[in-house]
Amino acid sequence: MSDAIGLALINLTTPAVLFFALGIFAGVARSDLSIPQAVAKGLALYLMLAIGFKGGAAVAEVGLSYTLLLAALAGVLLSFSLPVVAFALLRAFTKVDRATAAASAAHYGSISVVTFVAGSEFLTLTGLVWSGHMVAVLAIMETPAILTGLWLAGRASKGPDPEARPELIREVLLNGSVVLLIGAFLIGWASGPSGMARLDLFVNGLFQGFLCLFLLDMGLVAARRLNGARKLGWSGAAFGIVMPLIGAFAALPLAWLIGMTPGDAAALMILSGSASYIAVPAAMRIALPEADPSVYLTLSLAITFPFNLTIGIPLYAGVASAVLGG
Amino acid sequence: MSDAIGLALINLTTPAVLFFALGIFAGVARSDLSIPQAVAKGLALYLMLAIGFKGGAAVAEVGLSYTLLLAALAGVLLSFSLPVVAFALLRAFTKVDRATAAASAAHYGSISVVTFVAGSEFLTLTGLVWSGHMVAVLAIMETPAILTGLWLAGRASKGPDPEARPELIREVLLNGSVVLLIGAFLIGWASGPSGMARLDLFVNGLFQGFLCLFLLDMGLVAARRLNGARKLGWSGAAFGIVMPLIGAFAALPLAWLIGMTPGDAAALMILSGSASYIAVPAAMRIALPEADPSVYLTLSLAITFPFNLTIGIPLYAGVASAVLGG
Amino acid sequence: MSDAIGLALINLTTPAVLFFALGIFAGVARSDLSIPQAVAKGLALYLMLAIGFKGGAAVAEVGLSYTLLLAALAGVLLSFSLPVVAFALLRAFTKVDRATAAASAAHYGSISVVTFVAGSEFLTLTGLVWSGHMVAVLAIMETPAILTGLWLAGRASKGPDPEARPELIREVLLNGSVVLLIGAFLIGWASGPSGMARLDLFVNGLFQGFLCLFLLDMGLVAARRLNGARKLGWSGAAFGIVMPLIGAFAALPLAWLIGMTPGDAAALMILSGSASYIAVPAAMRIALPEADPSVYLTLSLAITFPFNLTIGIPLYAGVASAVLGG
Amino acid sequence: MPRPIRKKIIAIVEAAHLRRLVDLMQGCGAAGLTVIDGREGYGVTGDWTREGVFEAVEMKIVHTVVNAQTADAVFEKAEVFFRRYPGIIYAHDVEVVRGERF
Amino acid sequence: MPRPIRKKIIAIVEAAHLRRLVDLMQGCGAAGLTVIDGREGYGVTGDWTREGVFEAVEMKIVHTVVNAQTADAVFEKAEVFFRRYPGIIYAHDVEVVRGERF
Amino acid sequence: MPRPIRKKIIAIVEAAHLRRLVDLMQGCGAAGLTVIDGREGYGVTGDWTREGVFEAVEMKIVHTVVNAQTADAVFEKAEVFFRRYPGIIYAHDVEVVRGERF
Ligand SMILES: Nc1ncnc2c1ncn2[C@@H]1O[C@H](COP(=O)(O)O)[C@@H](O)[C@H]1O
Ligand SMILES: Nc1ncnc2c1ncn2[C@@H]1O[C@H](COP(=O)(O)O)[C@@H](O)[C@H]1O
Ligand SMILES: Nc1ncnc2c1ncn2[C@@H]1O[C@H](COP(=O)(O)O)[C@@H](O)[C@H]1O
Ligand code: NA
Ligand code: NA
Ligand code: NA
Repeated sequence: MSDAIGLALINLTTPAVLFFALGIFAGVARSDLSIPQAVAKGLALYLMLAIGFKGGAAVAEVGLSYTLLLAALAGVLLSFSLPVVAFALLRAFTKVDRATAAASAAHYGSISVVTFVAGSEFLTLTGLVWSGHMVAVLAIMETPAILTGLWLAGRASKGPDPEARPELIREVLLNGSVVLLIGAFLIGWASGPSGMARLDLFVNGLFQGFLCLFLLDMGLVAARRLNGARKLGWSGAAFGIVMPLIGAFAALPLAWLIGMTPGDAAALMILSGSASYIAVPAAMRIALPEADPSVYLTLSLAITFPFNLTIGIPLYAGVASAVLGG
Repeated sequence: MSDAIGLALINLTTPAVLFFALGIFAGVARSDLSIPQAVAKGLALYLMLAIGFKGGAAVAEVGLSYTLLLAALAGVLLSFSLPVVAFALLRAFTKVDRATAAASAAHYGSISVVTFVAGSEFLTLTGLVWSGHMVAVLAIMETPAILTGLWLAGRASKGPDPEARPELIREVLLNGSVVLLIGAFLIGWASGPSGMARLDLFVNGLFQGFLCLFLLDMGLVAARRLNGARKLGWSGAAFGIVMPLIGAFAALPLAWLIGMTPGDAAALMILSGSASYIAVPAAMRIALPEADPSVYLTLSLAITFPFNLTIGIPLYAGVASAVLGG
Repeated sequence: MSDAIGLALINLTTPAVLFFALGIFAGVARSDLSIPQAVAKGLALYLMLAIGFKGGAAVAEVGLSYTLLLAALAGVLLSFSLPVVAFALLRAFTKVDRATAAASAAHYGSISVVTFVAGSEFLTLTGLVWSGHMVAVLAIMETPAILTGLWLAGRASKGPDPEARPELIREVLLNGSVVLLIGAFLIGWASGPSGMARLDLFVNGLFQGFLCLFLLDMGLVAARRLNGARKLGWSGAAFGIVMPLIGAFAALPLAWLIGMTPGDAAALMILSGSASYIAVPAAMRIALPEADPSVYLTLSLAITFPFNLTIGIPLYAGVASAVLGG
Repeated sequence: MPRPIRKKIIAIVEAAHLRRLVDLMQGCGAAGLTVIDGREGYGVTGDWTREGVFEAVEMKIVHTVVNAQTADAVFEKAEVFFRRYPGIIYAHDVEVVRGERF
Repeated sequence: MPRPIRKKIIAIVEAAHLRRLVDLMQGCGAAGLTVIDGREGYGVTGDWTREGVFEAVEMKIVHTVVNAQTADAVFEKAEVFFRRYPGIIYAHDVEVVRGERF
Repeated sequence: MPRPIRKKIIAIVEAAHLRRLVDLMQGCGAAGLTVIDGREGYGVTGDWTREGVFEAVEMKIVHTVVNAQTADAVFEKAEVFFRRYPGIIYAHDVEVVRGERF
């Protein structure tokens, strides 16, 4: 117990989390602090490139085992199925319409790269070792949830515009963040230790700094989204906290079943508990324009992300190492 | 004497100052060299984050003493009072109207972050130790001058638009650069040496490089502002050089009075001698639209900043260590 | 022979080349991966600043010899004369009109900074030492080709708009990339080893990483330009591969004549074989609006650049060290 | 000398649906078209601003100068389009040179 | 079929005063509004360009399509506004669809 | 109260030729002018988009509100300009306040 609190405190005083808090403060206080969009996108590209490359380089060092396959299967299963749970909860306990509920549900099956990035830094900080191949799992989990979301929506609404279909398919298969993550992973793998030697400073030395700057921006954006929270009501806000817990704890038995290490299990819990805010919203705008983006963006950015960043990550790590660490 | 010239020469051959000169050259020669605005803003955010964090981390290491309080008091006093001097000089010796004189005066009470950044690098280079808490003083000095400026203007002009008041107050209290500087300072303090260990490469290793790139942009911008110098006339241009000297040398007795180290005294002189070019212009556009921005931006960016960067900084450092170094 | 293949393979598995390939893939597959223009420009500025500074710092260390003069003369000669060859080939074997042929030809006399950057990294990787002053040669070679291109065009078309002349002259003499390269070179030289010590992490530690990100963007842009390749036809595409070979191999005897080291000879071959895609297109848009930009941009960006990056660089390096390596 | 009159059509559309609107206009015969980035705004479906990494809800401004016949075709199809997607479309007359271009 | 006619109002305003102009328009009943970044320009108070870190003197372009009544209200208030602040405001008729939106 | 009528001229021009077009307009007496960045587009000379490091083929949107006389002068010169360079120019009437400014 006190251990868990210790972990949580360590997490809360990392510069990255504190810069997120600073962003939230500045946004809520309506300071004119702002980060140009091009810079925010550049930082996001950097984080994806770096985490992908590092994952691949780690795989190049320890080799790939069949555990990646099992982990990927678990990830895909979670990504496909969690939206069903999320949809049921949203329809049962909140007043959001079917299309919006389906779109929101898809976010919770998918993952958030930055949550994973922050989480993996936390794991490393606390000595929990995770495998590089979890980065591939991260990329693989991004999009299955979109299909479930569309299926949930399609049973009622008019469904996606047929003319939007080619674009939608491209969005699902060739989403920029998936392409960059997988690409950087493969490059890290292919170029191995010698590649890592040349990019070490870039992908490791700078990582914390760029993450701080990016989280400052996330805080600013999340704060502006908080206005949308009123529309959600208490039940909606509660969903944004309960659903990541469900996602994370649904991952635990799977992780145990396939014999994951505590570190990998914690990583899978973090992925499963996180909610997308890049790939899925983009696909949902294309496919389900009826769904209200202020609902799903507020849920994902302004409620679930801060929850995971501050409480979720240390909690999942603590549980994973308590349950599987023995 | 030869020592001072030696210092000045060291300063003039640092890459940062040379890149500023390159920017001035490219701008004056009307080269198409240019730095995207988003990149310039990103660099400014980086510099503020880094200097704030480093200051806080330094405080975490050596502890906070009551000297911060005294330094802050001195800073606030200077920020409040220097605009009165500046205003009187501008009205006496130049032809600028009252509103423009008041707005310009406010710039000279406030501070320039980049001047401080360049100055602090110079101090470190020449072995003059300055305290991390001077970063807090920097942030505290940003805005008092705005109030004096408004008071000076208000006695004559119609004064700020009442509908602009809420925005103006926010600008004064929650100006982006103040929030980021203070926030990063507190984060550096809170996360201490372990935080510093993780961000070291980012806030220290890259600092010089990003500063060079930023100063290149400052040079380009300043060069374009030089056109505005004709409007100022000789007396106006002279003001842009005399006023920083007055500001810096007004800080010296205060520094002596409160027993500052030579390094801190030099830092206070640099702050006091520098003129704002982000926070104050923004506030002045809101509060005093009658004031001519081409006057105060030219003064601050194209005259005072280059003067301080090349001559002022080594001069103040030399004087502080000669007078207080004994 | 097997050595050359070995070199080529080393080149093809460097992260930088692989990220370029990733960009090409994402672009061709029409992924929505994209890099904000401001970030791309910021990266280009960084690469020019860093390569210029490193070159100057190297010169500061080993001193400048008359060989720079000879190398510069060779470079200027190549830059002036290669467009004549290119123009003749384009007019003889493709159907592009005179203005477009002249504009394209100018690109091949000039140089590509990123090709040089990637090439110099490759040389360093394979142990071929090149002199810092080749960076000055790079900058000097940028613009003579523009004059030849205009002369080739002027004999037929109406020639540049007289009102565009001042702008054109500025573009030739004060082109942003030339100013930054030469400026950073001089700064690196002036600030010497002590300057290098302070910027080391920035210009060396980060170099590979920023180059990867930039090449990812180059890949995306090149892929979109590939559409234009159809317009070129087979003969046009072949020109894009034959011409760099001609350029590179024209540099070899000159390099031998002036007694260059194998490393410097390889660098000169890379320069001579590369085609401009920043300075020259900008000048050509101003001077020859009749020339079709989709022809010269496709040639330079989508054919010659990828060829040089993957095959040309190791080939030139292999040949230079075989022929001159003693 | 009176200049020829054409129609300028302006549409404001979400980035996520831009590609389709451009195709629609090109399909109706628009010989040229220019897109501009929006910065911020509000409408009946709420407000938005350019920020962060998520672009899909930002608005783009599409404008095309066309002849009357193309304008009618665009309007007809766009009405259906904007029944489903957020945004607006409107038009007005403009005087042009080189009227045969449009 | 003739399309309903509304007024499009365009204002060019300094970034420093944008927020207030938007509030003014919204206060007059504008149901929607879009802001665009300017790049550079000049006017009676001098010239400007987007550069460096200082944004307050950059210009933003605000545009809103409204009915005639709202247009009059906006113009009345904006005239006072632009007497003090740099920038211009002007309007013209446009044909719209879904006229009830404006 | 009827508002004074002026002409708004809009030109779309390549970044490489922007400076000259602005000078041309200023030379004709335009008292103010605003430039906006384009994002993407197509026309008879092909398509373009803002990307990479090469800016010269991007389009800028220039707009200026002027009196009728200045408008004629601009059109006359611009017609020659756009015969050589890619882009378009067109105009329409607008209602303004402070009519003496233009
Ligand atoms: N009347 C209007 N005038 C200008 N822009 C509008 C107007 N109505 C809507 N918009 C723009 O179109 C976007 C979507 O509109 P809406 O479908 O009303 O939410 C808004 O966020 C505005 O940027
Ligand atoms: N006649 C005009 N046409 C287009 N834009 C203008 C005009 N007059 C002023 N502007 C824009 O509004 C800004 C401020 O105008 P001013 O108040 O005249 O200095 C200028 O810098 C231009 O960007
Ligand atoms: N009819 C049009 N409507 C709107 N923009 C156009 C039109 N024609 C051309 N443009 C813009 O002007 C650029 C150059 O046009 P063009 O000279 O036709 O290639 C195009 O790429 C478009 O951005
Ligand atoms: Na999830
Ligand atoms: Na000061
Ligand atoms: Na060449």
